[in-house]
Amino acid sequence: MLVVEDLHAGYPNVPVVAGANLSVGAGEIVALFGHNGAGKSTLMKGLFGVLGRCPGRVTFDERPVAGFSTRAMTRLGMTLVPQERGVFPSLTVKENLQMGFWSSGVGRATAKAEYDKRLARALGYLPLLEQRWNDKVGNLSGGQQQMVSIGRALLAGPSLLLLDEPSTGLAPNLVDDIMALIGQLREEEGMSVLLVEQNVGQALAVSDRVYLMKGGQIIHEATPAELAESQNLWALF
Amino acid sequence: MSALDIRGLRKAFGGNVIIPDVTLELEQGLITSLVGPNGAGKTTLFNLITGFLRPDAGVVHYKGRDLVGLTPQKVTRRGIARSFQDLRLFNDMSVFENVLVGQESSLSLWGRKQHYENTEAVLERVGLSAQRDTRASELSYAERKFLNLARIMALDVDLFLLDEPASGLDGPSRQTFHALLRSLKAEGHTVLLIEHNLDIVREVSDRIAFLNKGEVMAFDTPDRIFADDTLTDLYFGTANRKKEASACSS
Amino acid sequence: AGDQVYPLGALFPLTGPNAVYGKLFSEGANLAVEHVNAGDEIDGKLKIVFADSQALPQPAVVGMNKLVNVNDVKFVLSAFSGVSQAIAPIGNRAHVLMVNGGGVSPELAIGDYFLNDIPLSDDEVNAFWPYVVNEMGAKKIAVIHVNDPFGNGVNTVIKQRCEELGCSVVSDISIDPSSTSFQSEVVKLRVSGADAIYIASYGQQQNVIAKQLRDGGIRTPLLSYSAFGIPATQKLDAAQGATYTAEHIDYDANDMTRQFLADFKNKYGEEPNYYQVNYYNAVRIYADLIAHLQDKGQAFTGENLLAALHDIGTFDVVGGEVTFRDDGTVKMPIEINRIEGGKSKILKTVELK
Amino acid sequence: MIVLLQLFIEGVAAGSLYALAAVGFALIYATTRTFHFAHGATMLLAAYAFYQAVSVWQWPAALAVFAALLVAVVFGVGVDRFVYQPMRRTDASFLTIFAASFGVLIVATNLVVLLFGNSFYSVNSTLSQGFLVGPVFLSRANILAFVVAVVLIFALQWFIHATRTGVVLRAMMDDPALVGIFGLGDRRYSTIAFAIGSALIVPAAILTSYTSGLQPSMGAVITLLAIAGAIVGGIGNLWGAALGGLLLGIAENLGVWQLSSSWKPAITFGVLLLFLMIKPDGLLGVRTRRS
Amino acid sequence: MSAYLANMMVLLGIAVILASSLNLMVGYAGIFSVAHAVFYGVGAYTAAKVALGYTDSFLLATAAAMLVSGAVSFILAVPVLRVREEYFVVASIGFQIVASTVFVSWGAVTGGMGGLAGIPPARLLGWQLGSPVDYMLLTGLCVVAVLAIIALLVHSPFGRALKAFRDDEVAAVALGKDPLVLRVTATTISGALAAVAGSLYAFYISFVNPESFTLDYSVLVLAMVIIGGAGSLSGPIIGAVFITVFPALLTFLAIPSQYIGPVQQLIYGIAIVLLMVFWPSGIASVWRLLLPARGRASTTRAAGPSAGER
Ligand SMILES: Nc1ncnc2c1ncn2[C@@H]1O[C@H](COP(=O)(O)OP(=O)(O)OP(=O)(O)O)[C@@H](O)[C@H]1O
Ligand SMILES: Nc1ncnc2c1ncn2[C@@H]1O[C@H](COP(=O)(O)OP(=O)(O)OP(=O)(O)O)[C@@H](O)[C@H]1O
Ligand SMILES: [Mg+2]
Ligand SMILES: [Mg+2]
Repeated sequence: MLVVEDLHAGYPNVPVVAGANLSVGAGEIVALFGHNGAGKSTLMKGLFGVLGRCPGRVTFDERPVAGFSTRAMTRLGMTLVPQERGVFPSLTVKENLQMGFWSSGVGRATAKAEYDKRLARALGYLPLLEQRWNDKVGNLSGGQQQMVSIGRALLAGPSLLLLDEPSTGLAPNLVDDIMALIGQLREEEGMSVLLVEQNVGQALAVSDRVYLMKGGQIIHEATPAELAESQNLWALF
Repeated sequence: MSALDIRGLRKAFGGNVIIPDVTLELEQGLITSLVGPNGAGKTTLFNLITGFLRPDAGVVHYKGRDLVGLTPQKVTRRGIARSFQDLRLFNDMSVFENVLVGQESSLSLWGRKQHYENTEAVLERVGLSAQRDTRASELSYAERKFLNLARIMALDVDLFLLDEPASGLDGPSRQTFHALLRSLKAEGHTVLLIEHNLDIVREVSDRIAFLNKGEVMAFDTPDRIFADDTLTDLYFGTANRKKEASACSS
Repeated sequence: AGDQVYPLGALFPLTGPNAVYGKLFSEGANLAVEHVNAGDEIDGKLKIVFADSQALPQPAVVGMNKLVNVNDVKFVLSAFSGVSQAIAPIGNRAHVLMVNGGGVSPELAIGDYFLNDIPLSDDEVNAFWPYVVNEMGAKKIAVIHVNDPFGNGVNTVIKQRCEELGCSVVSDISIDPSSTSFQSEVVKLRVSGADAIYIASYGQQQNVIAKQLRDGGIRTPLLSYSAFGIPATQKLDAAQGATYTAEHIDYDANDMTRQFLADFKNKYGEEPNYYQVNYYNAVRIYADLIAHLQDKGQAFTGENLLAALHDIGTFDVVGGEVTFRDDGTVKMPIEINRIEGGKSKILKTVELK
Repeated sequence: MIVLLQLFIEGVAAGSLYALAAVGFALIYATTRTFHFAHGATMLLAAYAFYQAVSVWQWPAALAVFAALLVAVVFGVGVDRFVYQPMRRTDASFLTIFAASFGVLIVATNLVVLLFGNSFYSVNSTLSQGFLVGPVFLSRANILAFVVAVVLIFALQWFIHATRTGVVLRAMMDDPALVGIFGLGDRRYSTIAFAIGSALIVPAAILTSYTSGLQPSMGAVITLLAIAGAIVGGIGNLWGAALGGLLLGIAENLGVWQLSSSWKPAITFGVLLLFLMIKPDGLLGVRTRRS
Repeated sequence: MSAYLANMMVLLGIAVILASSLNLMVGYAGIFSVAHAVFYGVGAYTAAKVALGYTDSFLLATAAAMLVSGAVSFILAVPVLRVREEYFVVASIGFQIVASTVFVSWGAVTGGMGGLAGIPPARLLGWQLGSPVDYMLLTGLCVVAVLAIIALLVHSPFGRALKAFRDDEVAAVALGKDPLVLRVTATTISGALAAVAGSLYAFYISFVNPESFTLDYSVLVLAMVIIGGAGSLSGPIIGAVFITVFPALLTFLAIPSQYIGPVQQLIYGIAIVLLMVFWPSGIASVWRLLLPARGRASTTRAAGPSAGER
């Protein structure tokens, strides 16, 4: 589904990711672990086109997409939940979610039905959003805003979801819910997920494969089971 | 002896009562964790204590004086320092300056040696000595979080209010963080900590205040709080009840 | 003629909204330099050093300092009241002769090294007012004037004159020299009930005022002074029928005048107006002063130029003879004009006592 | 009393045009964080284009209006594309963009001076004239200004709340970079914001060429009024900007009732200053920042 | 020619003082003021009044100018306390326009548009100034003094506190800093220093009127700070040189006289735009561009918040 080869990404004057390789198969949940500053967020942003044209190859559904804009990426079915600032504070909850739906470029004909379907599912997991439907997101608490950010991504109806530390600021029970949601989306929709988490335990429980990242490079690939056993790897990490 | 005594604090936003009535007494020299669901009013409570918001009713007693109505800068000068959920560093200043600036008197023309030395010491403690001349905006996320701590640790205060200081930190960084908290406690400081990560809460806190819908539902030692089924249902989630999450995260 | 060069400074608005005037002034001065350099009145050549005043005092002072300190001129052509008032102390201190042929504020009667070869507006108003009150029958006057030395000066003179002649100033509106929108002023003028409106502005602004007055439904006769004599105003629809004063020039006064008229038309393809005449004359006076110094074998200094001015007394110039009064002003006949069909028509010429 | 009423009417007319300018500026500023100091240059160029088309080339008025609109939109969008967008990509600060914008205003103003000279132009038409209704004098241009402003401002409000593009534009007001991350393409919307904002100043350009007439310095004047209106209204609030512009127009005209006209600018901006002291976040502005 | 150069240098020195003192507000305190010409003007008028009415002593006149101008900037500081950033830009524009009108309309004191003319040449501790070269030396002394004061300030705890406020006001407050005291002090000092330039100007040109102290000039001084690079000591100096010298250089272009003005301005405008697009952190940062790493300014946040990633 997603194949990233030799990707270099960074900021003006600050190279961060130096030649990363990874892949996410269809219907697969892949976790990306690493220390703070390892370059996980940068890698996500780089492959998604947020940082402009990055050197390297990115293929999505067998199509080379390196250098595509985020707009093109989103239309192809990828979406990102960024680590910080994922919402528009002066828009209402409703409008924030709508933005997600619009970005996917669903044709007018099926729009209404599709919207209702995605909305129902998102609200099913994040019932708070319905209670605060017409409130300005800026008046929500930190964790509530994070829910809006995730809800918005669900409305984009992606086939590949990039989640950058979705549990930040969320109460533990909600983190559980989010992890369960990820699993269910894969089951029902065949959605693929690339997940960055510091809550290693909970992330491991849902993921099929794991990459470890350090100093801007992917240093290891493993299954959750291998990882749980190998003390060496933990030490290294 | 109580370090901070909050009585009958109340706050509403446009008719929406967010905090109906909070009464809480912090014990001197202990680390108290403030936990609760998202939107429970934790950050709002911090804002009320530190003068960023004005309560509709209630008193905040600190060292025998009521803090209500004081400006934030006055609250800090009385000896309460806080950090923010969204960091708020001085991005165009160096790490050293970030820490130094809070200690100095703003109207003086010459820096004091004692402040410089203290700054060096604090940077050493949080492990940022090597980055002392880096601009704050160029730090990595974890470094930024530690700088955020360093900035208020350098102040001459007794009570620290920390809003999710460890969120997003990786395993080793959390260990550093724990150590820092313990050393603060060892020096006799009082800490009120907002935190969602249960491992951290369990490991560092002497007391836990459980806040829900703007009310303190429970205030007790960690053991007893974690044993309470109603609270766990409300907040901790099923996964945590079944297994020990801490096994994997370090 | 020898190759000694006698510089003279010209502090004109070369850029900005009043550059129109700068162009007029330069035409007169340039022609005079040509005539002097072609003739043998003086031993040597004249050369103009231009400096851009933008018609504003501040750039003018900078320009004046440069002319005096850097170009070392002893004679400067000035224009505009604010400019003239600002540079006069510098010229007086540095002993540099200054001649103004454009500004008409009554406060320009400064004297010493500062001369005007244009009648000041108190002369214009004095000559105009009997006509306004008696022949036009305007008893209630409204004045709209710029808030600068010229505008405030004219306003004061009008008030005095009105008192003497039994008319009253019913509305007196001062405006910012840079403003261009006069809707609220028009409202005030409309309700003032004036029989005539005197516009004391210059350049584009006077055109804007005239247009907005007419657009605002005000049909009251417009009055003004010599600034109205520029082509842009004469061609303006809203200015048709306006009455204004200016110095009167007898274009058949002497040989120099006839020669000037012919060469001017030849060179610029237009009839000259009094601004061009004034600056032509100023340069001719400069040449006369230099010739006088050369005759007497005196050094070329500002003091000697001023002494020569007093020695000579009366100068033969375009339009006849001029003599400067002690306060540096001149006496000239004033004409009253009306703009009709895009041209000015002389209604009357007034000789002042 | 009639003077006051008359002055009020003039104030409303002037204020209507300021309101349009202010709303345009506010839209651009809020969505793209561009302190578009050259907003007045758009009006300047549109006005001279209109004059050239209608008076020199003698085009029919409708065509000339279209020409003015085209010039305004092309200029606004062009400046965004070639000056502001490259700057925003490098994270330029408020001040840097301000300086660049100031440069653009200088360029546009002097271009006009080179092409048209410093002279005063105005378009002749009965539009600038008026008639008496009882004791009150009404000018056609004033009525038109008011009607056009009301229609356009309401249309914009509808657009921004009821359409998809509108919601995204409001999202831009919060965080343009995030709109990009969401996959909606922030550049497209910045172009749309500049196009709408620039088009909104065209009525002011056209009506001014009938009434006050044209001169090169008017760009700077309208920029100041637009900015002042937008800020008085409260950043990010388009209703506020409209109200702010209107208030400035009224204050400016009523202010000279008793005071000398040379105090006019001082009155306008003095009111503004007082206002900011009483309501530091603007008329309808709210602080959404949380601490 | 030397008189011409001296003339240039005096005007340049005045611009340097203005830009550097404004930088204290814009670059360090994050207060975007477009009213600096007011303080310059108040300084110039005060010095002129003192010189015309009491004494030609430069020191006394300048001291008076700084005192009065400091007091006036204290008045501006009242809105400073309440509004920030964009709002302050507009508040300061308002202040500038009101002040300009007062300069024009308070004829009894300022002489209105006619201004105050005939200011006597300055005297400094028995040294009677006369030629442009004398004034150049005096200006040089003043520039050195003002820059020394500013350098001392920005490296002091006071300067650090200002920068903290510029970067994040809420956090600075949480560290116990008082915005009121800091902002008022910065604004007052900045205004008082601008008055030094005003006093120099009044004595040198020997004439003051409202035209020198307009909004246009305030914008120009702000442009000097930004173009040079806000928040550094060298930035405003370089900006002042650029804005003062560049137009003078353009006069050497062979352009038909009626086009000189607009063409100069046009080139000047284009230069500003290009500079800002390609060197957004100001000319002062050009050295950094010459260093090995090809750097397209990521470190351009001279002051105020930026739009991109944080
Ligand atoms: N906007 C930026 N400009 C310059 N450098 C940056 C920027 N953002 C991040 N960096 C640097 O890039 C490096 C990698 O950052 P990144 O955010 O990708 O790490 P991460 O693995 O996501 O860490 P975390 O777990 O803390 O989110 C860090 O050293 C950081 O300092
Ligand atoms: N300025 C405001 N206006 C309206 N409602 C507000 C405002 N600030 C906070 N609230 C509401 O108050 C409630 C408590 O918010 P607060 O930020 O204190 O929560 P919190 O406990 O810190 O949650 P989290 O763990 O998610 O950060 C939320 O429901 C929020 O929507
Ligand atoms: Mg990250
Ligand atoms: Mg919170």
